[in-house]
Amino acid sequence: MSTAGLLVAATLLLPLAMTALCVISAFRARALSLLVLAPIPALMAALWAPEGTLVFFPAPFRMTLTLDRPGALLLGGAALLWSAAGAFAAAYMAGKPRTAGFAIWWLLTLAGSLGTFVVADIASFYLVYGLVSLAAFGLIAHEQTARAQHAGTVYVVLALVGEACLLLAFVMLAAGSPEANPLIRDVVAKLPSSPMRDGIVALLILGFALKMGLVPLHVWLPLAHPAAPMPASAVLSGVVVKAGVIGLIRFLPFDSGLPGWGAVLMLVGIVTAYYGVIVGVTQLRAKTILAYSTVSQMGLLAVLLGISLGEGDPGGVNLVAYYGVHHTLVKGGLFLAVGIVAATGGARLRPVLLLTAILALSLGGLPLTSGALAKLATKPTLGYGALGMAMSVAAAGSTLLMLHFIATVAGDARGNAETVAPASEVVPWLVVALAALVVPWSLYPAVSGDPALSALQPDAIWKLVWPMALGGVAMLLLRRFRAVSGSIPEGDILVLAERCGPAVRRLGVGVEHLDAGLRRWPVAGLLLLCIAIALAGSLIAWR
Amino acid sequence: MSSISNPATLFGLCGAALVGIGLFTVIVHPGLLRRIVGFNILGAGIFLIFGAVARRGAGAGFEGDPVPQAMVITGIVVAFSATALAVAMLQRLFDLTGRATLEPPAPEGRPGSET
Amino acid sequence: MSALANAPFYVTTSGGYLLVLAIILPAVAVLAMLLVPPRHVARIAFAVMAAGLAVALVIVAELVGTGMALAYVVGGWQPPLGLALRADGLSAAMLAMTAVVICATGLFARFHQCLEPETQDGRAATTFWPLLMAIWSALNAIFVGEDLFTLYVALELLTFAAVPLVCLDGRAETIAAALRYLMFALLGSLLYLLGAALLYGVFGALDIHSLSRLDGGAPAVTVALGLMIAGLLAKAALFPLHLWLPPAHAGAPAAASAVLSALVIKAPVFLILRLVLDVAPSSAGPLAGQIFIGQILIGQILAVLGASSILFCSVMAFRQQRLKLMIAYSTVAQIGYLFIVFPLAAGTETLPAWGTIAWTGGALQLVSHALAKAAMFMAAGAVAEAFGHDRISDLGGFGRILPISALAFGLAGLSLMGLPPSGGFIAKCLLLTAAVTGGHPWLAATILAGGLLAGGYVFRIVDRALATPAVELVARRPIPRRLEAVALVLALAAVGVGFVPLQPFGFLQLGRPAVSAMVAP
Amino acid sequence: MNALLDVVLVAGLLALALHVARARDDQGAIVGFIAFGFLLGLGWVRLASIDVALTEAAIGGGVTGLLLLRVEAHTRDSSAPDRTARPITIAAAAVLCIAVTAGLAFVILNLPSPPPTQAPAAAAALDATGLENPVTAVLLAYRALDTLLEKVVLILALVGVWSLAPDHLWGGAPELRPAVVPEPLSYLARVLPPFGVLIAVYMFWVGADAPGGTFQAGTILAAMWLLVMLAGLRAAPDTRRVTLRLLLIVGPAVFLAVGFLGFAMAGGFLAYPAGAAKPIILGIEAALTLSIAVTLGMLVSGPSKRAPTS
Repeated sequence: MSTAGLLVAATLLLPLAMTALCVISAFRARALSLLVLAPIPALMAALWAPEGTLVFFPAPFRMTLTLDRPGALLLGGAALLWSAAGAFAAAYMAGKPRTAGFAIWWLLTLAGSLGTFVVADIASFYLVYGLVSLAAFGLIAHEQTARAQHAGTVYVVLALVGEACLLLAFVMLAAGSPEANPLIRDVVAKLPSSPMRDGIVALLILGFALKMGLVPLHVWLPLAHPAAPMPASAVLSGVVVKAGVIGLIRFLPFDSGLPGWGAVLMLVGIVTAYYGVIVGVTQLRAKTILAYSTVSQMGLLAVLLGISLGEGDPGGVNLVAYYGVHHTLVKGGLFLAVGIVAATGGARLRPVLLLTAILALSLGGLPLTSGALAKLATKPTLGYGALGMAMSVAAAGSTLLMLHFIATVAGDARGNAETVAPASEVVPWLVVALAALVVPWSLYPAVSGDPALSALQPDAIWKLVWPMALGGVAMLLLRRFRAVSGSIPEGDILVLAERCGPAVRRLGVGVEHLDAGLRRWPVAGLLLLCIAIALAGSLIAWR
Repeated sequence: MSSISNPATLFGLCGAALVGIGLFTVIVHPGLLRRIVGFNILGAGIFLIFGAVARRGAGAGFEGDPVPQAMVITGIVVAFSATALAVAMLQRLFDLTGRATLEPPAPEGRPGSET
Repeated sequence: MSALANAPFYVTTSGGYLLVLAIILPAVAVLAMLLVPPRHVARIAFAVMAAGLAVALVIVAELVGTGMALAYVVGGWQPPLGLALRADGLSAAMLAMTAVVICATGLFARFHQCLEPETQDGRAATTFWPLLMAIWSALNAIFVGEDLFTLYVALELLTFAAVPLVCLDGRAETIAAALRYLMFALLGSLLYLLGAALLYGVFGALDIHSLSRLDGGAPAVTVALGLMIAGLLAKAALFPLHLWLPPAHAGAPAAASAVLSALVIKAPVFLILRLVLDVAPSSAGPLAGQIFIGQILIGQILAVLGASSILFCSVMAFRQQRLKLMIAYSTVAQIGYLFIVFPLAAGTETLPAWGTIAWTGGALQLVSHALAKAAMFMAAGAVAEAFGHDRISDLGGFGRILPISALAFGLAGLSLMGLPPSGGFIAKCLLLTAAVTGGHPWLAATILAGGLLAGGYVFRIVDRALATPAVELVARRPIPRRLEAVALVLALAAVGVGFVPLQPFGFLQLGRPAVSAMVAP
Repeated sequence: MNALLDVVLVAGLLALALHVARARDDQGAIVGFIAFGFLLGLGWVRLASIDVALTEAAIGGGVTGLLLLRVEAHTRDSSAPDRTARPITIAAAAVLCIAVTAGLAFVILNLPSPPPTQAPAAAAALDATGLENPVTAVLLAYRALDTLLEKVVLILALVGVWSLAPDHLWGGAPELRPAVVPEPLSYLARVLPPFGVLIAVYMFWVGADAPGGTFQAGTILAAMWLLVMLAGLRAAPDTRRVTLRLLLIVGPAVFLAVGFLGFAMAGGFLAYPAGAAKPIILGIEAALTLSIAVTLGMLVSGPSKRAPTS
């Protein structure tokens, strides 16, 4: 195995090995401080492993890893955030109870999350996807408050539903393949000609949209992301949702294209992009606002994916990955910022808030930031017609939402005591923030095909500024309507779904009654005779 | 179609009827002791069917096929073991609860109740 | 009869005597245990467990080595007059699984008994061992027996060993549960015996090989099979015949529950499999190119029952307030998967049932459920022992006091939910693939819904394990690590089964006719 | 004439079975069942199965009846209301049971002709065993494994019954003697046993060649022992007594030992060396008879009622 191969393999193996080492109590006690190291091989692999590296694990592990362009992009961004958030967690969680358990769930989620970017075969994808989905429960429910419990429950239910959809889709995909565990790209190549194509694609979109948080499957996200401890929120909202993105990138047939399904994805994406903003501005808690912002941003990614799928443009996924990296770093940085701001007061507050604001507005496309680059890079794809306009307005919405976020954070920090956040928290945050601002510049030429300086042209800047101005105006208007704030509960339509609770409970009670009836001796005896007669009778009838 | 006057067929049919009566007793009767007796009637019916089969298989100088006859003997022993075990459990249950039924005294149909 | 039919089918093979040992060794232990003083009983058990495990492993090795089924003609009397024993791939897998679970249970029971030295030589502790050995003997006899009447005696042996285990603690509720179990099982075995009587009346033979070759044209065969399968269903506690299982399995001591849920109910399922595949009227058989309609009809009825079992009892498991009752209902639900195999594994002209992926999936489900369920009951036993109760709502935070048990429960739950990497995942994946490719959308939906519901009830417990209760949970007594470790080892084994290849598994086809051409490499 | 007898027998059996199903009190039902057992014995004579007839009369009517009567007397003052099933249940059960009976009758009337049988094969193999009674040959030679397992079943049932004793009485003796021993019982218990033992030995001895055999003999011995214990002439032994345990397992143990010796001497498990089959089988039967007698006696006696001595 080459060095590159080893690096790719270590991406998955190091966090798993660290989890296993937690059996030793001495290691367990220090696990928290070592979290920062776990994603290092992934980072190195993303930086140095050549594209197309393939790694085969020996039997009986039936696992194949690969590194392609979008995978490497997302892997790099994710690894960076995981590492920085790990360092942040070491400081943030220190002294709190149950850190060992937190570290174990963290490592498992990390392994699964990074794994989704590199595995190449179907069974392993399901494995790592299941790992990231279920281990995240441990992070969400970690604080054990009533909110966290509720969020965890909702999350698990939906995650399991998503898993079931994907399992069925994967089985249908693999059913036509001679191999029991084929490579993803092989089965996806045959997908357009599969007789079960539409069913498979529908299930895939359903399963992955659940993870991304596309409307109306987003309900868990505004509950779950804020419920976790600060660093965990950062990775959940920054990285874990990308498991859905990489899933769609890997499993949809971008080479041949599916116009109908592309349109569906695009439509869902537009609705999600606006929906996230509209509900987000009514929210009162900073972390919840960020979560709704994630919903909105994932809608944007879905639009990009939909266009690529509709046009059969495999290059489009690189753009998606690029936008994903930008969102990973910025959103991670913002969640950490909430933690930093909460721990900062007095004179230090101002620079902290300034950096937070820059990061936040980056999501709206603030010139010179990664958001600007991401928006510019996607402009040609979105076009300049109605769709492009719609997305520009969505960017205005993002600006509005982020202004709302800044206002909320600043308001929360007003009463802070004169304190300084510890350096061990500030440094990781600065690293993420810096990376969020710098890394996209280095990737821009490769992804967009334009030199980086083209982003500084006046017309490019104008394309970015007018939506932001629009967002600013909207913010002013919003301030007038105070009734709006807090009018929609977290998880919005989930509240409607939970109205069905009593009905479900009644069904459960009904099942219990039926069970009690069936388990009475004479009833069971009669049923036994019925079954015997039915078995004998069915055969006689056939004769 | 065998003649009914043939003892094998006649006792076979008797066995069939005994199976029905035994099943009825076992299923319908709430008293555990009566159910145990019902099991024995059911078993007797089954053994009679074995006996009818054995009688039909007479040949080679034997008045019946010895294999099913031996099976009946084994079966009777097993059935007796079952009866003995059930009776002992019934007695213990009675000693502990004063009941000789599995149904609780409360009205039936309560969820979670051991009916 | 043709010349071929006159050549004996059963020929004692070189390793055939191992089959006799597998049945007889535990029976010898039962007799020896009656004679020795109580304090030596467990020693005999451990000696026999070591020997029995070795025998099971040697049988598997022999089968793999020769690639042929093991057979033994007892006393040299050829069937149908005499009796034969035979182990093909599936039987050998069952033997090995049984040996592993029995040995683990033995260790668990011993560690558990050591917790209370004053009752170690008492009634319950001493009686446990002969019952365990008798269960082992009966299971082995069922897995290798070839004569339907021998199988009847073995089934009864199994019942008479299992029933006293249920009420070993001597409480009134468990005696009531055991009595209900005994009576329903008796009803089942009498129906089975009735069917056997009719089959003998038609064929004059009861060995499976003779029956499989004879023309199943007579209506008597269908009536007989209906009675036998229904009787076995009662013993397997498939919905809606599960009245006895939840109280019996939940009331038994932990070690006993593990054996009952993991192994005892698998025996009737195994026999149904043999009846449907080997005895059910295949009239002209595969050679004439006919699909076995009789099997298909039986298969569909069984699948409907299995699917209802999965859905209904999963919901019931979710609704339970007691941990052990929840696990017991989960057993009924998981048994359902073994019955939806029948339509999925329907063979065709070129591919016999045992060459299908559904067959492999069913066998894997059987094995992985046995391991996972035993682990779960043991973990629940450790929990009940530590806190003195198993009310789920009052177990908040038990994971911090019993981390190994919680881990074992979680890993075993992984297998029940069908999540990777675990045996349950491979099994359900294969079954799902078979359902999708075979055009059974409802069964596919059932498998998925069953997985979801299992996820629900497993997560309910995992959530409790991780919870921080308002009142700190306090263990009544410390639980030794080794007790919990047994559960963990079984749970890890259930996960380890997940590493078998994702394809029809050649070993399970050994000793089945017409497989030489289609054994997957 | 014989046909008429058969019809009367069958009618009697069905009437008694219906009586058992419908009787108001358990005692009446059990008395009916005992009568049923003896009638059934006659039925087996008419089916030319004297071996089974003897077993049925001894077990079905005799020992089972005793067992049931004892438990009925014990649980008679059961205060639980005797709830009867709902009419709908009764109707459904009646319909289904009639359907099962009809199905069985259909099958029985349509059994193949000529009937398949193992009689010729059993007869042909009889010489190798040296026995005359083919049923004994089936039980102890052709299908010896079934019989062996059945003995384990019997012992296991006893283990199960014993396990029902309360913890502090475990290992003690069961109690059969009623509070007041009726004089006739006491008298019978003094007079009958010698004859019983004689009959048992005879039955065991002829079993190899004529109807009768180990199980029938064992049952009669058990009945005599029970009679003695019921009359209070001898107390039941402690269940943990080593002599008792030895007697319990000697039969199956000898059976197993012969089975294993078969590996060495006759080329297989449970195979008998040519020529020596009959004496070996007789030896097994002797040991089994003892064990069966003790097992049956203890099964009827039930779990311990007294604390173990010493």
